Amino acid sequence: MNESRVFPRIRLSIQSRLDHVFLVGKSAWALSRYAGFGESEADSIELCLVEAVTNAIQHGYRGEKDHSVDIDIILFSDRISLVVSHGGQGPLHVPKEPSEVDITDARSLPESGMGLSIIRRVMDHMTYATHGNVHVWTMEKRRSDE
Amino acid sequence: MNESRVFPRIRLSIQSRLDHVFLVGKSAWALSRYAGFGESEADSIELCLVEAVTNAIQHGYRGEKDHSVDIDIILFSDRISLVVSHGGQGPLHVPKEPSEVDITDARSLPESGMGLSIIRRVMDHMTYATHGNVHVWTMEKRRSDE
Amino acid sequence: MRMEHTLIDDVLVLVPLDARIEAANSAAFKGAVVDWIHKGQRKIVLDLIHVEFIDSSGLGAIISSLKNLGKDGDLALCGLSKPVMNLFRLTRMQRIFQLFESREEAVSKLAH
Amino acid sequence: MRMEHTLIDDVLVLVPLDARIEAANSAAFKGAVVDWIHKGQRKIVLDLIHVEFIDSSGLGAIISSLKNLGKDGDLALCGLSKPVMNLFRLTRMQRIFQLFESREEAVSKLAH
Ligand SMILES: Nc1ncnc2c1ncn2[C@@H]1O[C@H](COP(=O)(O)OP(=O)(O)O)[C@@H](O)[C@H]1O
Ligand SMILES: Nc1ncnc2c1ncn2[C@@H]1O[C@H](COP(=O)(O)OP(=O)(O)O)[C@@H](O)[C@H]1O
Repeated sequence: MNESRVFPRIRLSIQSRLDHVFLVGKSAWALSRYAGFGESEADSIELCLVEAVTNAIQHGYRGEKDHSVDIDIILFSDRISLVVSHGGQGPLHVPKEPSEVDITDARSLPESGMGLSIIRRVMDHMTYATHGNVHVWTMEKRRSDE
Repeated sequence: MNESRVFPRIRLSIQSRLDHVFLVGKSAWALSRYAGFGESEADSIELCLVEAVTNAIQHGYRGEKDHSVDIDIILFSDRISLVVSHGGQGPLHVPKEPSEVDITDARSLPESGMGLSIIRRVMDHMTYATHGNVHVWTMEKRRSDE
Repeated sequence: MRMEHTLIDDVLVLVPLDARIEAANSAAFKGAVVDWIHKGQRKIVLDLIHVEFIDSSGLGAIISSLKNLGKDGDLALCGLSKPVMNLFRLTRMQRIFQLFESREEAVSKLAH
Repeated sequence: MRMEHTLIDDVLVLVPLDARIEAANSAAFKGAVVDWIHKGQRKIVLDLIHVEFIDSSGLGAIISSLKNLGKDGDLALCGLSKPVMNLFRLTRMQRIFQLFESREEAVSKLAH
């Protein structure tokens, strides 16, 4: 082979509708499994992508339904990369890891704001970048050696 | 609910590379399963999509790798629709169903040209249309009632 | 949000029928549960047997139900699929909630 | 195309290691099998145990192998996964090929 390896890459695009987010979740699950991730890792990857795409719709597009969210999935030899892009509002700031929850007091439990901390827990990397009007969240997870 | 139902719809895009076709196959399998198709039906749907996308690359783009193939998948309430679009060469004609193979003579067995007949056997509808420079193959399969 | 319910003595068993509880339907889910609480229901078993996936907003809705029940209420969950259990582990929420394999165990825990 | 081989008396067992035989690798697959035939191998068992998916061009490569073996050759297949069996049924090719559950059955059919 003469050419350098081109890693398998697919773009998924959906309308900015919360009731269509499952489509990218299910696709990412199947691709993760094929790329060699275990079932529970694929579950976690699906979850993170659903969180990131939901954020793009709810925060990026403020719930407006007629925009588009693009997800690029790249299967590197050692890791999977999921890149969520939207053309809506960027974050004012990317929240840091929230402080530990006091589990002795049910009233203090969070009812929202858990999305990014799930992503941080599952993924090896998460970065946010803006390119012109496009806001890009990149998440990467390494495949654990068998 | 005030608005009319918007059926779940996702666009998958890959480069025109044969070694990336599995990405759309795997995604379509997972979406078919979620839409209520059985395992063997999902296997058949994956196969048909792989055949159609392979045709787009081999015949539409003559094997050139730097183009893009788009696949729209729509989950209607009673059926799945898979729409493969490419901007390459259209078919000179869409071959009709080939004549039955003479299975008593191994030498007469086909080594190619089976893709479209598989699609015709699995799918309830297959249509070809051209919109400007874009060639569009649409395949539909109804969900059998449980 | 499609949801079945059964009353076993003073324990209400709620069975969401949708395969996913996520941002698209978590508000409707929360509304349905909180309605029961506002009607005076104090012991609730949430049977997640049909649920294949929950995201953080679905989890937020379950947490909200727990808070709405308050100190004199009781909530137990059962029928957690692997992806759902995975979410509870990732968020450490398996330490907060009473989780059971079967509906029977969950009901009998709340009944006495 | 990664492929293992084992010779059992005069029967060659070929075991493709890729999960898919499709347009991307079917020519390489066909080349590897036909090489064995040109070297004089006449009895071949194709063990598809690791293959999860075959498309029409992969099937075409298998058909081509059968043709290359000719009248004095013999080909048997085993280890067909559900999706692969589905392809053989859809194309009626399960009537053409000798299909076996296990490698042992396939080898013993060709051996005598
Ligand atoms: N795509 C995005 N566009 C704009 N803001 C975002 C985006 N993603 C996340 N944010 C910001 O990050 C915050 C935390 O997100 P998250 O942890 O998912 O919690 P939640 O969405 O429940 O508020 C959001 O409240 C928002 O301010
Ligand atoms: N996307 C396409 N663009 C151009 N021609 C096509 C396309 N799809 C199918 N064809 C035509 O249909 C024929 C039959 O396709 P198929 O049954 O898949 O067999 P094969 O690809 O093995 O030749 C092709 O040989 C080609 O002439």
